Amino acid sequence: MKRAGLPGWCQPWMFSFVAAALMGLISAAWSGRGGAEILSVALAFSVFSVLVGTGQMLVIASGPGNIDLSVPAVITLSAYLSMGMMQGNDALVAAGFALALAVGLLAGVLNFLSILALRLPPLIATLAWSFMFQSVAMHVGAEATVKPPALLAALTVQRVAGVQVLVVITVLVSVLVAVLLNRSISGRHLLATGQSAAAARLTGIPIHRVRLAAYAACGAFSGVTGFLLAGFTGGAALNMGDAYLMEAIAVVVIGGTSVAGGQANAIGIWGAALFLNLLASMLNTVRVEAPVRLILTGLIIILVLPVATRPARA
Amino acid sequence: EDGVAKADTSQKRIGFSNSYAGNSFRQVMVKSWQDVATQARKDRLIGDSPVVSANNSVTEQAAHIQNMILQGYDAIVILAASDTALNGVVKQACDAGIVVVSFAGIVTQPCAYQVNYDWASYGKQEIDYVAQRLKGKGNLLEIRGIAGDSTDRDISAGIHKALKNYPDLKIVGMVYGQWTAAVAQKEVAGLIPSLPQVDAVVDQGGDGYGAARAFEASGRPMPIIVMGNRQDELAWWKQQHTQKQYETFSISATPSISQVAFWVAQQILAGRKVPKYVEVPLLRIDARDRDAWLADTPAGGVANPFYTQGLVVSIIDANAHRKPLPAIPAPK
Amino acid sequence: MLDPAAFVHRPGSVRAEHLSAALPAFALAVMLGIIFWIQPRALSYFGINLLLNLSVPLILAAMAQMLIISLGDIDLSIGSFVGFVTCVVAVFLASAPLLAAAILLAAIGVYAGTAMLIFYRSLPSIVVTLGMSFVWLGLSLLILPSPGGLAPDWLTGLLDAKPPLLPLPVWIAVLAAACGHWAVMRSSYGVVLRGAGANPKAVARSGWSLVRVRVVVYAAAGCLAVLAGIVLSAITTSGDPNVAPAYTLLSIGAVILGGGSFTGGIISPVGVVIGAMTFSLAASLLSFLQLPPVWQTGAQGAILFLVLAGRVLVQGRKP
Amino acid sequence: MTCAAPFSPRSLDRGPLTVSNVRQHFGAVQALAGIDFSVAPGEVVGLVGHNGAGKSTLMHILAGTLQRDSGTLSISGEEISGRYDPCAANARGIRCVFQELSLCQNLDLVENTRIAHPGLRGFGWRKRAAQLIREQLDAVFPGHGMALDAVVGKLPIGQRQMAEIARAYTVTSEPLRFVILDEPTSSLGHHAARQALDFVAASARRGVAAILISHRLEDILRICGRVVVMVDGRIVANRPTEGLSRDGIVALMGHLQAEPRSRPEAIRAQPAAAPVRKLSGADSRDHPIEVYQGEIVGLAGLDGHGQRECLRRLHAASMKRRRSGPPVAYVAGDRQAEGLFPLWSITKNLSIGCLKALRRNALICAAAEASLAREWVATMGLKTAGIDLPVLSLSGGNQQKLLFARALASRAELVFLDDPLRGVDVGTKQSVYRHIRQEADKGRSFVWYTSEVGELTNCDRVYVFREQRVVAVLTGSAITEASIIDLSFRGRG
Ligand SMILES: Nc1ncnc2c1ncn2[C@@H]1O[C@H](COP(=O)(O)OP(=O)(O)OP(=O)(O)O)[C@@H](O)[C@H]1O
Ligand SMILES: Nc1ncnc2c1ncn2[C@@H]1O[C@H](COP(=O)(O)OP(=O)(O)OP(=O)(O)O)[C@@H](O)[C@H]1O
Ligand SMILES: [Mg+2]
Ligand SMILES: [Mg+2]
Repeated sequence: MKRAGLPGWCQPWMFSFVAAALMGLISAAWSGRGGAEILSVALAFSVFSVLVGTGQMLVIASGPGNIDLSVPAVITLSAYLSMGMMQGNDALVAAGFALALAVGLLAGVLNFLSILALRLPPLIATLAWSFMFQSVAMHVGAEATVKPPALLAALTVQRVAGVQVLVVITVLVSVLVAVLLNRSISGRHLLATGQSAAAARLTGIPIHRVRLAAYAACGAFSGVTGFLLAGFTGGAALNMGDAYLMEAIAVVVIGGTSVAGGQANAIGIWGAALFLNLLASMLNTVRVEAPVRLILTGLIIILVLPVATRPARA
Repeated sequence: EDGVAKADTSQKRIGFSNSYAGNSFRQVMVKSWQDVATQARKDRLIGDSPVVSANNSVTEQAAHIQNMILQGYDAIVILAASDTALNGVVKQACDAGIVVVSFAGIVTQPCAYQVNYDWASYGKQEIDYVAQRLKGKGNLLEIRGIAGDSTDRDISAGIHKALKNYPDLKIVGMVYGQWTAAVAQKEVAGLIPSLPQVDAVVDQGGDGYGAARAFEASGRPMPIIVMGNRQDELAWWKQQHTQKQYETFSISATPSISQVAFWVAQQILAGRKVPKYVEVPLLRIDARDRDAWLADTPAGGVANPFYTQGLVVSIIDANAHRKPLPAIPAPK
Repeated sequence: MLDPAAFVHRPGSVRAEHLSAALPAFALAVMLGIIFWIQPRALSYFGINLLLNLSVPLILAAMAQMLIISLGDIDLSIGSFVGFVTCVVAVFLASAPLLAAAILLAAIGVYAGTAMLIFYRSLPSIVVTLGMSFVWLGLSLLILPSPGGLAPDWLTGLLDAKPPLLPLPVWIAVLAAACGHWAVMRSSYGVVLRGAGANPKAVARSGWSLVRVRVVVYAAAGCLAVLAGIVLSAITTSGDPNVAPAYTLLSIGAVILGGGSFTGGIISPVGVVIGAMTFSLAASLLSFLQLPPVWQTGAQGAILFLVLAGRVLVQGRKP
Repeated sequence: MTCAAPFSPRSLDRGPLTVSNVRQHFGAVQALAGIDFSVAPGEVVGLVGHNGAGKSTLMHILAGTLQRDSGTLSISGEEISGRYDPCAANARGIRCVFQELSLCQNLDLVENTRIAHPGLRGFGWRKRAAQLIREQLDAVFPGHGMALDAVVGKLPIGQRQMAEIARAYTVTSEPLRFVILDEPTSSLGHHAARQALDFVAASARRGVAAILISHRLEDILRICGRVVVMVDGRIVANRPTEGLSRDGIVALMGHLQAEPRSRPEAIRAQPAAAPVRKLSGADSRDHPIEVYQGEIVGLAGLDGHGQRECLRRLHAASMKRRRSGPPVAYVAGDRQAEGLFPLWSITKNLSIGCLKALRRNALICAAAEASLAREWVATMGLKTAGIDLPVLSLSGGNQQKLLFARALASRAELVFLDDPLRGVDVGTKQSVYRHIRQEADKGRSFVWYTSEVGELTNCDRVYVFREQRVVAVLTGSAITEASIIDLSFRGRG
C-alpha cells in the first residue's frame, strides 16, 4: 500500500503546499517584490475556501455519491439573513453569527432529510434545495447588497501583531477537525460509514445520524462562511457564493480527500486553497492574456499537482 | 412620425426573457421592468408582460424564447446571455411575426431591434477622466468583466483605443473581476503585492468597491478608482471625499434600461417606426450630482433613473435623427 | 468501489423495480401534460419541435457524461468542451471543413489521452476534468475571443428537417435511447464497460485491458460531446465559448435522474435520455407557469423534487 | 480483442503446470520463499496451509494476476519467459476461482459469463452465453434454482460462489486444462459443496486438472489424489492422500491435534430465567427462537432455507432496541461487503467496535488503541507484519479472524455469527471454538449461522430450518452432524 519512493511521513497531499509555495515564489520573483505580502493576501482569501471545503469534505467523506451542491446558495442565504437581521448594528454581531450558523444547520438538515425521506440522490436533492435557497435569498431583499456592521467588517480583517486573526482561527478549526476525524468516536463513525455503509451498520453505527451530522456540519460551515464573507467583502450580494461551488469541491479533492468516501484530509485543504489562490495571482502577475491564462490554470492543475504527488500505480 | 405613437396596445403582450437574475443589478432591472409594466397596464397601454429569467444559460434562455413564440406573444424583449447564440431562436421569433427587442448586450440577428449603450464610450470616458486627473502620465490597473463576453470586449476595446491618445498612461496590471465586488476584491488583492504604484483603476462597473477594499487592506495609497454607480461606491466616495478630499467620477449602465426596451417594444407595437438601433445614454455621475444620486439610491442598490414613456420617445427621436441624446436628469 | 449497502440481498418485488424504472418517464409525461394543458398550441408538430429541440444537445452531452460515469468517473469539463466545439464549428466548419474535422478529431484524442492520464497516474477524474474545463474554455477563447462566427447553412438546415410522423427532436431522442441501450446494455462490449466500472479488478482478471476500456469509453464520450456541440451550434447558428457551462451539472443531473449512480457500472441510457429531457423541460415549464421572478429559481427545485418524489410511493420507505 | 499475444493451443499437449523456486514478497513480508510445485493434467491437488501461508499468493501468480518476483513457470512444457498476464493464462487453459469473488455485482450471470469469454460476442452472444452458463450450472449444481437474469449483487454469497465455480468450467474458444479453486466451498452449504467437489473430481477424470485450496480438510481428502502443505511461504509436505487422515494433514500443517470435543451435557440456560432475546416464528405453528444468557445457539438447515434470514432478523430486532437491550455485535462472513473497512489499518478495523472503552478525555487514546490491537492480534494469532498495515494486506482467513476479534473486543453481550469462519484454517478454528466457549462461560450469548454443519456441534442448542421455518430443536448431545443433516432433509416427519 505504501507508495514506493516516498518516506513514510511524506504524504502525497503535502505536495499541494509545495506547489502553492512554488506559485508564490514565481509571483514574487517575477515582480521582484512582496513575497510576504503575497502570502498574507492568499491566506486571507484561503480562509473562505478552507471553511466551505471543510464542510464539503465531511459530506464527501460520508460515502460515495454524497456531495452538497447547495453550498453557494447557503452562503448567500445565510449572509442575507444575518446581515439583514443585524442591520449594521454592532451590538448584534454575535446574534448574527448565531443566525448564520442556524440557517446553515437547518439547510444541511433539510438537505439530508430530503435525501433520506424522498430517497433522492444527494446531488439532485442538494441541487434542488440550492434553487430554493437562492429564491429565498432573492426574496429577502436581493435588490441591494446588505452592509455588514462595522465591527464585523473590522473583525474579519483584524490583525494582532501582524497576524490575521481569522486565519489563525481557521487554522485552529482545521486542526480541530483533523484531530476529531482521527481521534474522536464521531470522526471514526463518519469515516467508517463512508467506507462501507453496510459494514458500519452491522457494527452498530447509526449511519443515518452520522450522515445527518455531516450534512448539517457542511451547512453550518457554509453559513458561517457566508457571514464572514459578507463582513470581509463589504456586504451580502446575491452571487457571492457562486465562486465557491467548484472551489469547495476542488480544494477537497486536491487536498487529498477521496471522492469515493471514507477518507478525509482536513489539513490538505489548506494546501489546496493556497495553491489555487496563489496560482490565480501568479497568472495575474505574469500578465498573460485570458485564454492562455485559462489554459495554464487547467494544465497546472492537471499536471503540476497530481503528477508531482503520486507515482504510477504499482 | 415623431412623438408618441398612440395606437391601441392594451391587448398586446410583451414577454421579457432575461438571461440571469442572480445578482442585485439584474434584480433591480427586473423590478424596474415590473414597475413600468404595472404602471403601463394601469394606463391601459399594454396587456400582459411577464418576466422569465434563465440561469445564465444560453440554452435555457433559448428554450424560454421558443416557449414565448409558442405562446404567441406580440413582442419579446431579450436581455441575452450571448450575442450570437440566440440568433437561431430570434430568427424563429421574427419569422413568426413577433417583434424582438434586445437590449444591453445585443443579439446580432439583424431582424431584432437593439437598445444598447455605446460601450466604447464607456471606456473612453474613463480614460479621458483619468488622463486629465493624472496629467496624461501614470500607472493603470484594468479590471475587466468576464472573458468571452461581448460587453467586456467592447468596454475594454474602448479603454485601449482611448489609451492611444495618452502614451504615458500605462496599464500595469489586469484582472477579471466578473463584475462582482467580491471577486474583484480577491483578484485585485492578490495582484497588488506584485504591482508598482497604481495611480488609477479603470473598470466596468460593479467592481470599484471591491477594488477600493483591496487597496485599503494593502495599505497602499488609494488610486483614482472609477466608480460604477453602486450605492456603496457612491457612499464610499463621499466618505473618502469628506475625509481626504478624494475625487473620482462614476459611470455605468442603468438597470432601468429594461424600461427603455419596454417602451421601445410598446411603441413599435403601437405602430411607431423605430430605428433598428437605439442608443441609450450611459449614466455618468460627477462630483456635483453625487449627493443627489446617493440620496435617491437605496442602501446597497444601484443608481437607477425611471424612464417614462416620454423620455424614451425622445431618445428614439434623437436616434432617428442622429441628434445628441437627451441627458438623464439628476434627481432633485 | 461499490457501496455494498446497495447490494445487500433483499428479495424485492420485480414489479416495484420496473415501476421505479418507469418513473422518470411518467414524470416527463406529466410535465408535458401540464405544458399542453396550459398551452394547447404546444401540442402540435411545430410546437413539440420548438419545445424539445434544445434538449437534443443536452441528450447527447448527457449520454457522453453517462459513459464516463459508468466507469465511476465524472466529467466536469463537458460544458466547456461543448462550448469549444461550437466555436470550432462556427469559425472553421464553413471556411475550412478539413481543419475543423482535424481539430475535432484531435479533441477526441485529447479525451482519450485524459483517460490514459487518469488511469496510469491513478488520478481522481474530478480534478483532471476540472483542469480540462479551464483548458477547453481557454482554447475556445483563443479561437473565438468573443461570441460570433457562423455555423454553415447546410448544418442549420439539417436541423430544420421535417421527418414524417414525429418532429425531429423526438426521433433523435428515440434513436439516441435505442442506440445507447443497445451499445451499453445489450452489446457484448457494453457488458465489459459496465463491468469495468463496477469491478475493474474482476474485469482485469478476466484478461481485459482496463486502459483500453477507459480509452474507448472516453473517446466515445468525446465523440458524443462533439456531436452535442455540433447540434448546439446548428441550433444557435453560431459559436460561443460560454454557451454551455450549465451542461456540466445538467448532464450529471440527467444521468443520476435517469437512475445512474456514481459508484460505477450502474447506468441506464433510456433513463438518461428521459432525464435530459426532463431537465430541459423543467426549465421551460417555468416560462409557461408565469411565476413571480423571485420564485422562478426555487420552482425549478420544487419541480425536481416532484419529479423524484414518486420514488417513495413506488418503492416504499426503506431503500 | 483482449488477448494480444497469438497463441496456438495445439502446442500444449498434455504437459504439467510447473513452477520452480518462485519467490514473492510484499514489502517486508516474504509471502513465498521459493516454491517448487507441479500439477499433472487430470490430477486434483489439494493445497493446504494456515492462514497467510501464501496459498492465494501462489495462485495469483499462476493465474497471471500477480507478477512473480523471481522463479520460473512452465506450462505444458512451455517455459513462460515474457509477460504473463490473465490473458496469457487464459489462452493456456488456466482458470481461477479467486478467494475474494470476482463477479461484477452490477451484471447478471449471463453478462458475467461474457466477461470471462472474449469470444462471446457478435450477434446472439447473449443467447449463447446464457446457454453456456445454464448448462454448466445444471451440470455442476443440479437443481440450483438460480435466476440467470438477476443482478449478481442481489444474490447471496453462496450462490455467487456457485456461479463462479460454474463459470470457471465454461469453455468457448480457449482450452480448459487447469482450474485453480481458492476456497471454492467456503460459503457453500453442505449439499452444494458436495456437488461442487464431485464435479471437480469428475472433470479431472476427463483431463481437467484442479488445484483445490481449502480449509475444509474433508474436502481435500474427498477428491484430491495428492496434498501439498504450505507453512510460511514454503512447501513442507507433498504426498499422496492415500492413507492420510484429517488429523494427519493437521499434523503436517504443524498444528496441534484437534482436541476431543467436550461439551456440557445439559442446556446451560435455566429455563426459569428470561431469554436475552426471543424471536417469534413465522406464524403460530412455527417455533420461536430463544437465546438465553451464556448460551450458544446454532441455526442449521440446508442452504437457503431461512436460517440466515432468521439471523438477520434477530440482529435487526436487537439493533432496534439498542438502548434497552443488551449490546450486540455481528461477525459477517461476507467480509468484503459487510465486514471490513478497506481503507483502514488493522488497528482501526479492530477498534471500531469498542471505541467508547478507548476514550480518554473525549478523544481516542492512541496508545490504548494500539495495545488493544496488539493484544487481539496475539490472542487470535493474526498473521501480520504490523498492526498499522492496511487491513487488505491480511490474507483472507486473517481478515476473518480480525472481524471475530472485533466482536469479541467489544462489550457485546449477544454476538451474531454469520458464517464467521469462512476460510479460517483448522488450527485457528479450534482456537476460535475455544474462545467462543470461554466467552459463553463468561455470560455472553452467541447466535451462530454456519454453512459448515460440523461447526454446529459446538452449540448448546440448534434450531434446524426447512422451508423458512424451524422443524426441530436439538440440544446437548443430540446435536450431531448426522442428526442435523438428517433433519434438514427430512424435516420433522
Ligand atoms: N438490509 C439492509 N441492507 C442495507 N441497508 C439497510 C438494511 N436495512 C436497513 N438498512 C439501512 O441501514 C441504515 C441504518 O439503519 P438503523 O436503523 O440501524 O440506523 P439509524 O436509523 O441511523 O439509527 P437510529 O435509529 O439509532 O438513529 C438505514 O439507512 C437503513 O435504511
Ligand atoms: N497486497 C499485499 N500486501 C502486503 N502483504 C500481503 C499482500 N497480499 C498478501 N500479503 C501477505 O502475504 C502473506 C500470504 O498471503 P496469502 O493471501 O497468500 O495467504 P493464504 O495462504 O491465502 O491465507 P488464507 O488461508 O487466509 O487465505 C500474508 O502474510 C499476507 O499478509
Ligand atoms: Mg487465501
Ligand atoms: Mg433507526
